[in-house]
Amino acid sequence: MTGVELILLLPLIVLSGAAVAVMLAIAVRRNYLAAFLLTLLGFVLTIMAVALSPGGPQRNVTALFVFDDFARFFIGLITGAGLFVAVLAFDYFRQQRGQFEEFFIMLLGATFGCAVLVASRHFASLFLGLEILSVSLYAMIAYSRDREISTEAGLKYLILAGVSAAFLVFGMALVYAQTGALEFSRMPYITASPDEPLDIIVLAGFGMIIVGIGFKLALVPFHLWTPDVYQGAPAPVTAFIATASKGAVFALLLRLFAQTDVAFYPPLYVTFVILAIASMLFGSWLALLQNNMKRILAYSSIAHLGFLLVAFMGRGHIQSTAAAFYLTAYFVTTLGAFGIVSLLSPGERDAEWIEDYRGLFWRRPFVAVVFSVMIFSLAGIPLTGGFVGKVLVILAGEQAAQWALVVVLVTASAISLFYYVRVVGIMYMPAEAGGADRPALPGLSLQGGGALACLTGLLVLLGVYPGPFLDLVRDMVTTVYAGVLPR
Amino acid sequence: MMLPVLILVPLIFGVGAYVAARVSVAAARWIALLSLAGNLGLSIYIWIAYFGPISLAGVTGPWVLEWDAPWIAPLGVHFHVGMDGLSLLLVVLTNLLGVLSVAASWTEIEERPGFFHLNLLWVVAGIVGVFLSLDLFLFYVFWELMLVPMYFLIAIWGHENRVYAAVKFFIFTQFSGLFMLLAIVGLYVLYGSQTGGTFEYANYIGAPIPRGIAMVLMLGFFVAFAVKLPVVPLHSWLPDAHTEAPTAGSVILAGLLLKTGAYGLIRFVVPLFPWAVADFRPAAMTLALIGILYGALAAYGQTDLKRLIAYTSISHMGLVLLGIFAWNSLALQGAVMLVLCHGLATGGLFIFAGALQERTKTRDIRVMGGLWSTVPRMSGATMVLALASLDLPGLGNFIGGFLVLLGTFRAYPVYAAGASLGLIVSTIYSLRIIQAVFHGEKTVDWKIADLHPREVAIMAVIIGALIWLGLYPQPALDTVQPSLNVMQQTPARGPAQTPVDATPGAP
Amino acid sequence: MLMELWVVPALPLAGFCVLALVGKRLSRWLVAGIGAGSVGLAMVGAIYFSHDFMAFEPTGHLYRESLWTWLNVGGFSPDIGLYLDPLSVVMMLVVTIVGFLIHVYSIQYMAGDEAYSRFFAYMNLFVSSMLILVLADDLLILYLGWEGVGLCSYLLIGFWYQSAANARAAIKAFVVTRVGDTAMAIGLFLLFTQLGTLDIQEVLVRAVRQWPVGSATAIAAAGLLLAGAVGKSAQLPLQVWLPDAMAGPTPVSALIHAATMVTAGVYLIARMHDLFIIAPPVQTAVAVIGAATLVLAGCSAMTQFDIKRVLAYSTISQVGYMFLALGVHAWSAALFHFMTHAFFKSLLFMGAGAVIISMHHEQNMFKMGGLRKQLPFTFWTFLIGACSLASLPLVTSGFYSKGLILWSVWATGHPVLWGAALLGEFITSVYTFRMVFLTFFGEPKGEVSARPGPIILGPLVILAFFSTVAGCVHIPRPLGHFRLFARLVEQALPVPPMQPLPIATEVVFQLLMQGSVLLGVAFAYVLFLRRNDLVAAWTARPAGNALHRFWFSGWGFDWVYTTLLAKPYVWFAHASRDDAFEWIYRGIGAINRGLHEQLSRTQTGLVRWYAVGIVIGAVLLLGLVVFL
Amino acid sequence: MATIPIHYGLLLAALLFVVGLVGVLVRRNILFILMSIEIMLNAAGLAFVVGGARWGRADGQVMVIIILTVAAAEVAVGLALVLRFHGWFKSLDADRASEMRG
Repeated sequence: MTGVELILLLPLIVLSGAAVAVMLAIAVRRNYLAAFLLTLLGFVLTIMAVALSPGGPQRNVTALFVFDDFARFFIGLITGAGLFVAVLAFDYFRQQRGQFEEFFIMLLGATFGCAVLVASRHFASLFLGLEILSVSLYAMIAYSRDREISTEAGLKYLILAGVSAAFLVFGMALVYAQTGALEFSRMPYITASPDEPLDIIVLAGFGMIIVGIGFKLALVPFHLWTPDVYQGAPAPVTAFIATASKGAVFALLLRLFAQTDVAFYPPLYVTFVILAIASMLFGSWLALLQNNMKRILAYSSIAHLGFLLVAFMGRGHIQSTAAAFYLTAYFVTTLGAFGIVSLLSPGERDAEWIEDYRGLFWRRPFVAVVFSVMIFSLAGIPLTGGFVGKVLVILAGEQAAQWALVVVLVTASAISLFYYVRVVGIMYMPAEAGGADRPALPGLSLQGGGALACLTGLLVLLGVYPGPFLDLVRDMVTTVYAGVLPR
Repeated sequence: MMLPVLILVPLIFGVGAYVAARVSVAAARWIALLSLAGNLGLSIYIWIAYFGPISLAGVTGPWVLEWDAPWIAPLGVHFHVGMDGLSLLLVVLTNLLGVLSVAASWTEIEERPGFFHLNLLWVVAGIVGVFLSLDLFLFYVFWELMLVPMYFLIAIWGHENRVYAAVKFFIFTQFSGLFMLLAIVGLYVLYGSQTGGTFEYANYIGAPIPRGIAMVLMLGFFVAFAVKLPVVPLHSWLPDAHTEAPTAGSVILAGLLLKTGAYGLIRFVVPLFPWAVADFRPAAMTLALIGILYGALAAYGQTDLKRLIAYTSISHMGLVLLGIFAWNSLALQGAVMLVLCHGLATGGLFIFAGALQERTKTRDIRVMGGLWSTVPRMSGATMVLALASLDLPGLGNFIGGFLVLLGTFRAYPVYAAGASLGLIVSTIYSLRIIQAVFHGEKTVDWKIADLHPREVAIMAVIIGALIWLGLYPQPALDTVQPSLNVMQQTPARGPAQTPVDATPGAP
Repeated sequence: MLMELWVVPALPLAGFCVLALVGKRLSRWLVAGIGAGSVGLAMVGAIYFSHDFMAFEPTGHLYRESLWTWLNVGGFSPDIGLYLDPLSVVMMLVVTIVGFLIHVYSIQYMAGDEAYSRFFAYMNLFVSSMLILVLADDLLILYLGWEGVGLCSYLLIGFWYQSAANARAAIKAFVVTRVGDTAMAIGLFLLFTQLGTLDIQEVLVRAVRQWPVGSATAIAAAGLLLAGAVGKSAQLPLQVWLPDAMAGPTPVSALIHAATMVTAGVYLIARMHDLFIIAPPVQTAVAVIGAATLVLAGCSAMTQFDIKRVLAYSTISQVGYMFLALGVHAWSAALFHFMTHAFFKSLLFMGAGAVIISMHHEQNMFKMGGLRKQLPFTFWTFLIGACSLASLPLVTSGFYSKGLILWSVWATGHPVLWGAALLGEFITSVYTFRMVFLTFFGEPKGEVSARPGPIILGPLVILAFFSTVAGCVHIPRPLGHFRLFARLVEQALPVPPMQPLPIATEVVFQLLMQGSVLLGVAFAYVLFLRRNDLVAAWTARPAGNALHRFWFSGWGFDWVYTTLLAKPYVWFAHASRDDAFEWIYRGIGAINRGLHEQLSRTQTGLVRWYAVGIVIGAVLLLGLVVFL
Repeated sequence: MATIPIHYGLLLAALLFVVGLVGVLVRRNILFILMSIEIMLNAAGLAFVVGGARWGRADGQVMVIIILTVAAAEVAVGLALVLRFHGWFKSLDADRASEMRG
């Protein structure tokens, strides 16, 4: 291993090192604040490592990893998400009784798994990263010991993730058995020409890989776990699942199908189209009259992943840029939304029912405005990042001549408007007289408010002046195509 | 630099009003009023300076004022605003109605006045932005942006069924707007590379778009504008929204928001897709006819005063649609005049309805009647407004309606003759307003106050403007004419275009 | 000198503005002064300008005055301008003189009304609009005045708005005339589209140049204008609004619904005569409509109880005469009758008004009677008006004007129409003297509460004078052949194409007409003064009763319109109250809600079911991948 | 070894996978569900072995070891969760856990 490779690996090293450091610190002395601060430090150092690492296209480290700009971008994004989740979790668990220092180890571990996923160029590292992420998540989801639903959610996720991992790994095995390739880059030219049909076992293998990935991304019909897990998990963990976990898997999907041509063989292509359409529509319909905020956000995340798939439906700079930008906006938005749910949660339960938010604007204007901005971004209203993201996705879809998909996208957006507007509306209603029996929602801490303000600022910046960031995204993300011969 | 100021002033002072309301409610109202009045002054100054006898404008192009700055460079989006006669008049109207609606809600809005004025001013800003945008992307941004504060205006300060109405309004307009977004992006994707990869509106005029694609893209735009206008099967949101909105909301909705639809059709749909418009014309004109008659019919059947007025808007906007699709200078000028005057007259009617509701706490005309002697000033003012809406000569609406019909008749006599029935049905519903509220026997012995001086001033401004536009509309017509000329010439520029204006003229 | 003609319509308009804005704060005398004074000044102006016009004889017998360009768009540039020729001189004079007298009359007649200033405001606005109508240089301005008078008619019919019936009558008047107005508007579109202008003189010149006689376009254009005229002048089939319009105060009926506004249609046709000449079928239609209307309305007039409704039907009938005259190209005869009719009909209305206020606002003639003694002044003036209406020979103006019409009809070769007109003469004198006998003769049935004061009687006397002598401006050949009026009018209107018939024939026809008139008077005398039982017996029979009811209800037009148009419209309107299109969107909403509920059911919460979901998805996906 | 066609091996692996899958679906006891998942993972391992044998490379076998390791980690966490589950529900019936739905 050369020095350059070591530097390239630095983000992973720092992340895992931080996990170990937190563990050791806890072993020495239990201190919630210290564990939190160490975690923060770990995340910040990781981000610095990402920023400082040389980057560029095709920075392979061993057969397993590649630290090109694409990976750097997504590691940075995911680490950022981890950082915000840490801040949220710090406030969230402070409200509860018990010892929560170990949570941060899990968080760092899960983030590490995500980073591995994003940087992997090999089935082995893919699987490892995925499992590191999953195992950490099992524990994180079930972390609120005194809540029944937390355990229930953890167990559901455990079983279903296990099944899906089995699908994934079996699919890999099929592909391997037929092609002998475990590295993505060795798979592009499985057939001599695109007209020639692909070997059926390879196709089946990729099909099963899609099942595994589809589960993680909560695409319809692999989405059934989403609302239950979102609801049962502690709010910061939900935020992490919705963002970092999905983002990492999506990045992996992008890389896998950027390096291989497989996705554009008609059968798989059609599959993706169907998955996208089903996810967009079903997600929106499921959320329509839902009263639980976390479940609404769960269903809406299903729809949003469907939107993302629209951008995925072409292979070009516009598509990958659109996807990355959309994902970024979605990260910021989702973190903000779950952040509010998390920060407003009193110790004994989560602030998850929309009735909790009735009249919020008149009591807590700042929080309500932040939440409104987040919801508007989810709904794709201008001057938020979500809007620019949606425009880019439509652009990408139309560029790929996916007219049916964009029309479905628009329709699903319209359906989803109903529940977004409902949530916003509730916040601006006058608080009802009988609302006194609900426990008061806790106030914001400095760091919590700061995090929210920061996210809002980011979101508005992405919406109002997205140009520079767009350039950055395009330059970084398109490195994923480096080394792939155009076909 | 004046154009961004026109947009920024309400935005900034909206926040100002919100902050000020924490200290003093009156301060918030005055800030809102004065900022909009300032804006109005600025726009009138522009009018006089650039369209008056001694014009500051150079001879180049239709845009007397322009401001351009790159915005989202990677996509070629510019913050490009420009003003010609058409947008100028609409901006003047916007600011005028803005001032009037602030004044009209002076005593109506007691709750949360700060946030109210914030929303009100932001709607105005959004609408001004819509009228000024020359970049399709920017246009869409403003288009969507004005909906959000409007949603709040309805949902927070509306009447009984406000949440339903607000959500309906929001979904209808957003959904249709998304189709426009598809069309805008479609234009960009398909023809952007040939025009330098921008969203610049002017660049797409005369683009060689094949017929089929042009029709699809045109329909994308049309749907968005048709919902706003509204065209009949898509009008369902309007009665609810108008009825439930607070007075200022209704005024802005009827007076301005609907006009953005008309503006969009004039500015974008026809110049961008002349061919497709020609193909679509029979359908659009039929829809217009249905709208004129159905709106009037449904208006007559209402018992809720604001709902009644709302349906009259549908009828009038059908006439506007007819005029736009007839696309000759007479009909277009008529449509613009109608847009202006309908904004004033219907805005005035909603102010009246709001004032009445504030006093009687009801909008049900079945319990009204015989109010003339109780509120003579209100009655007289409403009478004039009702007469305006039945196209009485001497008031501005007549000029608009007459020109639309005249222009349409030149090219499509059958449609014009059908639309002329609108003159009869509009009489029926307009007189019903008067009869039900002011005439007849008193069903309930209302003891209510007549218009206050503030309200009298509002009505005086509206009526004065209507009479002015009715008797000497030439300044307005002259202001619009150059931009209409430009738009009517544009089809000739494109290589694959055929002229749209197939006016037979005299045989 | 002829200039600043605009002052004439502007004066009443100024009066309106003052009264409308500050009228409530002014004293009653000031209101009356402004209201009547502004019209009086307009009258002075009108007389002055007319004198000038006749004295200076401007070139081409016309004077134009352009104030400003109303609008100028795409070749459409109507001027706001005034046009004075003998035709409009006559109209202007009649409007201002009669208008002024009625205003004076109203000072006392309306004295007790709380909305005194509103009344005068509306009346002033009316006079102004009417003057704009008759002085208009351009069809668009004419349309402005046209709609303006319609508006004032609406406002004044519904003046006593507290009664829902009055308000309904007002709406009916407005809507029915608007139907005609709409046709007229379409006519204007057609004219402009084909001829490229709406300037009246230019339209006529170009029409004659462009269109051959009988061309379809000309017929269409003239027909559409005719529809407008029919609506405004309450001719068949749009006459239904006028009887109900009597809900307004009596001076209003006198001014608007007798003397001036209802003759706007006559004016329009006369003004556009060149257009009608090149559309012979329309011209015939005008005559036929006139003849039919005069007979039908006359029959209805014979059956009414309400004195004002008798006069209303009579107005319809008399305007029918004018239409008949127009239809046979007897332009000056129509205009002549318009003038005399304005005098005697407003006299009759004002007399009836005097009776009505004397009788506690009683309008039913059967509850009056014997008023000859109690209200002598009123009686005599009313009688003069009635004689003129019935055109009793020699001393009444109606004799001359209607005689001219009948003679013109015959002389232009329309014997059938002439027969109808003659029948109309008979009917006219029957209902006129029925009214006189029932009201002023016989036994007194009610008591007289108040006697009309001098301000009411003054205008009556003046109008009685005019009703008597106005006929002298045109005296037929057998009696001296004095053609002052016709000579004046023929400067603007063509001479009717009369056959040169010997004077003896004219004498014979005059006698025939007089015979029918006198027969009618006798008939009325017998039936309504001597043998009341005959009428009662006749109407008691089924056939008689049916006919009576049929005539009484105005030949069932109201019933037809109500059943075929008004009721379905109202029904549809009420059906549309909850917008039918709403159901589409409710349906869409319900579909989405249903989908939400069905899909929510798949979220069972059972982990094994979720695994089944994954498996099903996987199977479908693999099936797709493998078999596609 | 090479005499056994590769498809037989894959078929066997697939059968094993389906057995595990059916186990997940039909068993209600959480322990058995976890075991069935192990079977599915091992089926994948078998397929890797078959593939490795076909291409004569070691990376297939390496994958098996990774799978085994990961499965062990997963089971460790899984069993801890099962304990907690039992603590709440006093049962190992997976169907008891249906607090959240809709």
